[in-house]
Amino acid sequence: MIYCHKFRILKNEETIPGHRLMIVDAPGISAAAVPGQFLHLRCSDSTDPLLRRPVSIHRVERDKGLAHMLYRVAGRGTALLAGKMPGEYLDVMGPLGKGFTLPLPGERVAVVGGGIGAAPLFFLVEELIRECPPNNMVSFFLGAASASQLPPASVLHSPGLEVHTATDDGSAGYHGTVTALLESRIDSGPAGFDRIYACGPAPMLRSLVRMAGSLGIPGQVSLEERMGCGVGACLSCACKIKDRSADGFLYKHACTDGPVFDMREVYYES
Amino acid sequence: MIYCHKFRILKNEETIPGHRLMIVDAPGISAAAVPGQFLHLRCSDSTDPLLRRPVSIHRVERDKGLAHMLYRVAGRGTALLAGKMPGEYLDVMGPLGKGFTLPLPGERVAVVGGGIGAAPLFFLVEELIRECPPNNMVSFFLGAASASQLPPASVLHSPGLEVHTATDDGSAGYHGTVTALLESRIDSGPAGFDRIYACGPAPMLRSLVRMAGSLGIPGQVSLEERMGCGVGACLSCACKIKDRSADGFLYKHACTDGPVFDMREVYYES
Amino acid sequence: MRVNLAVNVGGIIMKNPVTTASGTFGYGPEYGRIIDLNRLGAIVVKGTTLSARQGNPTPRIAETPSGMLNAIGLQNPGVDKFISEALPFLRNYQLPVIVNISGDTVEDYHKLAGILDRAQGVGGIEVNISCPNVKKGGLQFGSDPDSAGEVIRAVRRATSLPVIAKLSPNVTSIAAVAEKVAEAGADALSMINTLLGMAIDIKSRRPVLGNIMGGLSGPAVRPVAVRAVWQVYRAVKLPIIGMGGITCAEDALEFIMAGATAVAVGTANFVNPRATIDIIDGLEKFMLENNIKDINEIIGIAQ
Amino acid sequence: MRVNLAVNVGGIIMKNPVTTASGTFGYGPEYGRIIDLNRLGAIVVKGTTLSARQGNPTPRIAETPSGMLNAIGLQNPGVDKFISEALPFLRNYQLPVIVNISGDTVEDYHKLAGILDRAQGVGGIEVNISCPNVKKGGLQFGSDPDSAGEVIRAVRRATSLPVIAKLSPNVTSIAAVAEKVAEAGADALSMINTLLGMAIDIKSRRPVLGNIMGGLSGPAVRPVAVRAVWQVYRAVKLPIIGMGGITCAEDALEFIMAGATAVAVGTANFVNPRATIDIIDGLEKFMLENNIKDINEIIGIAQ
Ligand SMILES: Cc1cc2nc3c(=O)[nH]c(=O)nc-3n(C[C@H](O)[C@H](O)[C@H](O)COP(=O)(O)OP(=O)(O)OC[C@H]3O[C@@H](n4cnc5c(N)ncnc54)[C@H](O)[C@@H]3O)c2cc1C
Ligand SMILES: Cc1cc2nc3c(=O)[nH]c(=O)nc-3n(C[C@H](O)[C@H](O)[C@H](O)COP(=O)(O)OP(=O)(O)OC[C@H]3O[C@@H](n4cnc5c(N)ncnc54)[C@H](O)[C@@H]3O)c2cc1C
Ligand SMILES: Cc1cc2nc3c(=O)[nH]c(=O)nc-3n(C[C@H](O)[C@H](O)[C@H](O)COP(=O)(O)O)c2cc1C
Ligand SMILES: Cc1cc2nc3c(=O)[nH]c(=O)nc-3n(C[C@H](O)[C@H](O)[C@H](O)COP(=O)(O)O)c2cc1C
Ligand code: FES
Ligand code: FES
Repeated sequence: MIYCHKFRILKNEETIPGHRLMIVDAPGISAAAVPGQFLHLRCSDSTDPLLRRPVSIHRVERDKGLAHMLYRVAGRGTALLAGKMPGEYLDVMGPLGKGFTLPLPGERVAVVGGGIGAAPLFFLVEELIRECPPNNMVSFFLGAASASQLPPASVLHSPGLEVHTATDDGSAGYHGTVTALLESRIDSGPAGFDRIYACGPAPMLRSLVRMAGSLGIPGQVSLEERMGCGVGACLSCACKIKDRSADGFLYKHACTDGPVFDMREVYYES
Repeated sequence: MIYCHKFRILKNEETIPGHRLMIVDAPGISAAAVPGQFLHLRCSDSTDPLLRRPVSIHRVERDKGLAHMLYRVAGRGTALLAGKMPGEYLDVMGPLGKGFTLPLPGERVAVVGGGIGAAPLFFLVEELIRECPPNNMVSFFLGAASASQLPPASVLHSPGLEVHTATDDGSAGYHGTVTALLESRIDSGPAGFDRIYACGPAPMLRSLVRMAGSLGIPGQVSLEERMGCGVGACLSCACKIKDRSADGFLYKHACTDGPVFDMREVYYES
Repeated sequence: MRVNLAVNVGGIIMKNPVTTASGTFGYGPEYGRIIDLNRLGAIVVKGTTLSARQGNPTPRIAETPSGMLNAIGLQNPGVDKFISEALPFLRNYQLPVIVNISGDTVEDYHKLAGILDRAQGVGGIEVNISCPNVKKGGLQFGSDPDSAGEVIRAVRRATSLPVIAKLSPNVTSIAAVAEKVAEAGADALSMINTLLGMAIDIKSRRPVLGNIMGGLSGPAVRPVAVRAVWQVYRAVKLPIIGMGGITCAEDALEFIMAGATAVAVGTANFVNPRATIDIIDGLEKFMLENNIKDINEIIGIAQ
Repeated sequence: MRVNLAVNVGGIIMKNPVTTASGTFGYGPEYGRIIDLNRLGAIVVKGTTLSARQGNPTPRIAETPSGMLNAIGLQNPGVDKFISEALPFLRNYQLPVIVNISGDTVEDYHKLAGILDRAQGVGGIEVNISCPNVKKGGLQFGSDPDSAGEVIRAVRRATSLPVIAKLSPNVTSIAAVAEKVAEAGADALSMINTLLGMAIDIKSRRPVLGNIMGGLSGPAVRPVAVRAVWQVYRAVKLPIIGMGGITCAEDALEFIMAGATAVAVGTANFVNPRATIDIIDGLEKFMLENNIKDINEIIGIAQ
């Protein structure tokens, strides 16, 4: 079931500078959604800007029928979103796409988010905590440019969860990229990870996929591409997926085949 | 001086059904404006709808530096205007166009407004009351479809002023058009009029111009045309004005040559 | 009052004049999860070629004022896979399936038409001689009236299915192309394909699209599309499927009054996945309100 | 840092690359009450013909998504009155005045150029072979490369002033037209004129514009215009004045990076009368922020 109509906005507030948390009253969506799926939002009734904007489901509160989105004000569309008031209605389409597949029982899991890429991982971590304890250890690695840009992970506190942070400027947690932080943890600790989930900027994902590949750790990444339809009809959100064809890849579509893909499938030019 | 920037909205309220009164804090405009001039409003920051919308200056409160507009919610642009809240800023350009020329001392004046065409005439009537008493008698004829659509003229009360109303359905005042009402007054009373000012739908103005012509009463009408620039640069707001050329008319421009034209100048196809 | 919305587009009987624009509606299942496909007058599927195509590098789309650029590059699994994998799903529905075809050579078009002629469940062939996003063929055929005629003649020879020629607005005279394809045996025309356009990212100082240029669609192009329908309606007697920026019933009526027998909804599907249904409902409402018994009464009425 | 914004458009020296699009800025005084005309790189005035023209019946404009249609029909007082009544005002300003001319025949263009050549205070002639809103001439010349060349040759013979050929996007190959007018002796090119379009009023069931068809301008057409500049920059070596939907410095930069030496602001003046000035300021700011010393460095940089 794909919902597509106007949902009431309950909250739309700045959380960390330049980022906002929006909560919509959408029982159907919150009941159906799985972590990694996204919503396709119409930011304006006008034809300019014309297209919808994809935003991940950040969290759900199933008991209250709420869906949360955490978004960065990046351009015109998200600026229009930022201007919406609680009580107004937002045209939401979703849930869309394929989400993350949960780990096997007992697997030690690393969840790695860079920048706003952390948004969908909160939902994943909550689901991991709910579905998998007490067998799975979950480590949530969060990276950002600086301390002020780190989304507060305190909402997630749970016995089975460890949260580690990294900042580019060293203003909080590890001084460096979140990938380097993960690597250092793997190197130093006796406990490696059996599975990695990640979302973040393309270069981060690329180095993470390489690292996981060389360590032989399986996992999934959520990719971003420009989207038109959000349902597989326009073929705009093409992602290169490994293939035995002459090209070495074929195009799959972030909106329906993804946005979550197996790390081993993602094709990167060398 | 043509102002063109964002002015603060102080009020934007429905007055009669489907019509709103907007007041902006615009001291420069209210000081400079003359009756019959208009403002050119940008209804949205988006490029859709793209063009400005011309709206007459309904009244000014010079002492408080305020400009009033009375507008009918006609389509997309005016609907967007209707959605603006007090405290928001509106991009206003003006005052634009040529206004009405005041009567000679002692002239008996008829001011005739049909529908939303009455909007600019309130400013005119107030100016007539202020500038011309006690020598000029002013009769304000207001026509509308029905009683609920008549803009309240009570704001104008003044010893030298008579207000007459007409409605198409007879729900208030004279049962018939405002032109027929004026005609009946001229026929019945001993006191004719020395000058007529009018604004309203094209067919009303046309019959009024014909009537005034046959009675030999001079006057002015305010015409409406689609506008691009509002300053005479695009030549879109062309109005046919009598001329000795072969065509019998030439095009003048509502935004700069008008919107107020001498009744005797307006060219109508026969 | 009961109103008739059914139209006949060159032998394709549509229960209402609303179909989908090729490449904006996939193969049916994509939007079939949101709307009831059976309500559509017809469905036009994504452009199909003889063999599979990967399509262009990303970014494949860019947003522009009231429009979008696309350079998908005809990604598709090839006609055989289309027939074996996509067509069976569509056979479950009671509506004409129109297959949009593209080729590098006249021979390709001929072959494609022959293959589709033999496939079960194809209601018509839309011949794309106007795609701006592929290196060979495509727009090249559509920009020259004679080559356009040649392609349509080749298709005509290969099939008895209704043949719709899809015209490009990127020409000096769309009416001249329409005349040639009419002579060549087209049963209907569809227009417009996208306008050739591009956008530049001033930060990277590079074109936004992976393919550099792309096709402009959406409300921005509507005035150009309405004009094309108006001009072609006067030039040839064939039924026209009008498209280009249609978002609502009012837009669809502009095309119909300009001379279109049917309309296709493209980019608007991305914005409002229920656009086609809203338009069908809106057309019916307009007819009831304006006492129009048969939609055919108002085709070309503005002429 | 001081940055250089000056450009040379076929012999016209502009202190910055921003001018006005013909027909959207009158003759100067209209916007001169709102902005300081001396800040402009140049001014291009309303289209001028040999004798006075009344122009088309109203409505002359219609709003469309992110754009507008116009069918003004070249209303103007004729070249003699232009010289005696409009030009003196412009002589007070320190900026090149470019006169946009239109004719019914090649001879008309020749005569107009000769008259303007002798007038004092004309900095260049922009030859409009692309107006969609007049019955004769206009677009007819612009749609055929050879006729376009013929018009430019006639103008070239009549004047030593810089000659700018204004090209239409309503052609199959704008580069082919550009090549011919370059051969014919044009010093520069300007593009694009409006796209041929129309709108229908579904209530009256009639075309909205008095003239039926009109020219589409505004942000909606920008992708088409950027593409035209990009293509022509590759085809000929002449400087280009780019226009079509420019509203802000970012838009202007798209054109410059695509290959335009200068840009003209049209429809945007109606929305923001200070658009030209905002763009000039914005270009300077961009250059300072990006350490670009000379605007000429980034002309065509996206190619
Ligand atoms: C599956 C998916 C999930 C996402 N989840 C989130 C999220 O949870 N929080 C969040 O802040 N952002 C998320 N994004 C990115 C978000 O979609 C963009 O930031 C947003 O579209 C920018 O729109 P704009 O109008 O503000 O920016 P503009 O730059 O003005 O947008 C111009 C065009 O580019 C597209 N675009 C721009 N940036 C991106 C991008 N990074 N990815 C895809 N399209 C883009 C826009 O959709 C629009 O069509 C997600 C993207 C995808 C594909
Ligand atoms: C000099 C002048 C003064 C005016 N004063 C007033 C006033 O005081 N109060 C008031 O309610 N209305 C006034 N109008 C009419 C007002 O401009 C239109 O109602 C308004 O532009 C409609 O815009 P829209 O987007 O709501 O309607 P739409 O129909 O969506 O507009 C579409 C386009 O048509 C134009 N248009 C539509 N109707 C008119 C019209 N009647 N005149 C000119 N252009 C039109 C719009 O500007 C726009 O470009 C005046 C018009 C003029 C020319
Ligand atoms: C993403 C996308 C893909 C398209 N693919 C095709 C195609 O494969 N074949 C074709 O003939 N037209 C294709 N088109 C053009 C549309 O069918 C249609 O002609 C055009 O988009 C104008 O209509 P619109 O403005 O309603 O979108 C495509 C358009 C878009 C936006
Ligand atoms: C109202 C109007 C009048 C125009 N008149 C002329 C003209 O007289 N001569 C000409 O060459 N172009 C004319 N044009 C075209 C513009 O100069 C310009 O090429 C076109 O509008 C695209 O630019 P824009 O999108 O910035 O408006 C006119 C455009 C408009 C909107
Ligand atoms: S967004 Fe249309 S296919 Fe993915
Ligand atoms: S609105 Fe442009 S000339 Fe009057």
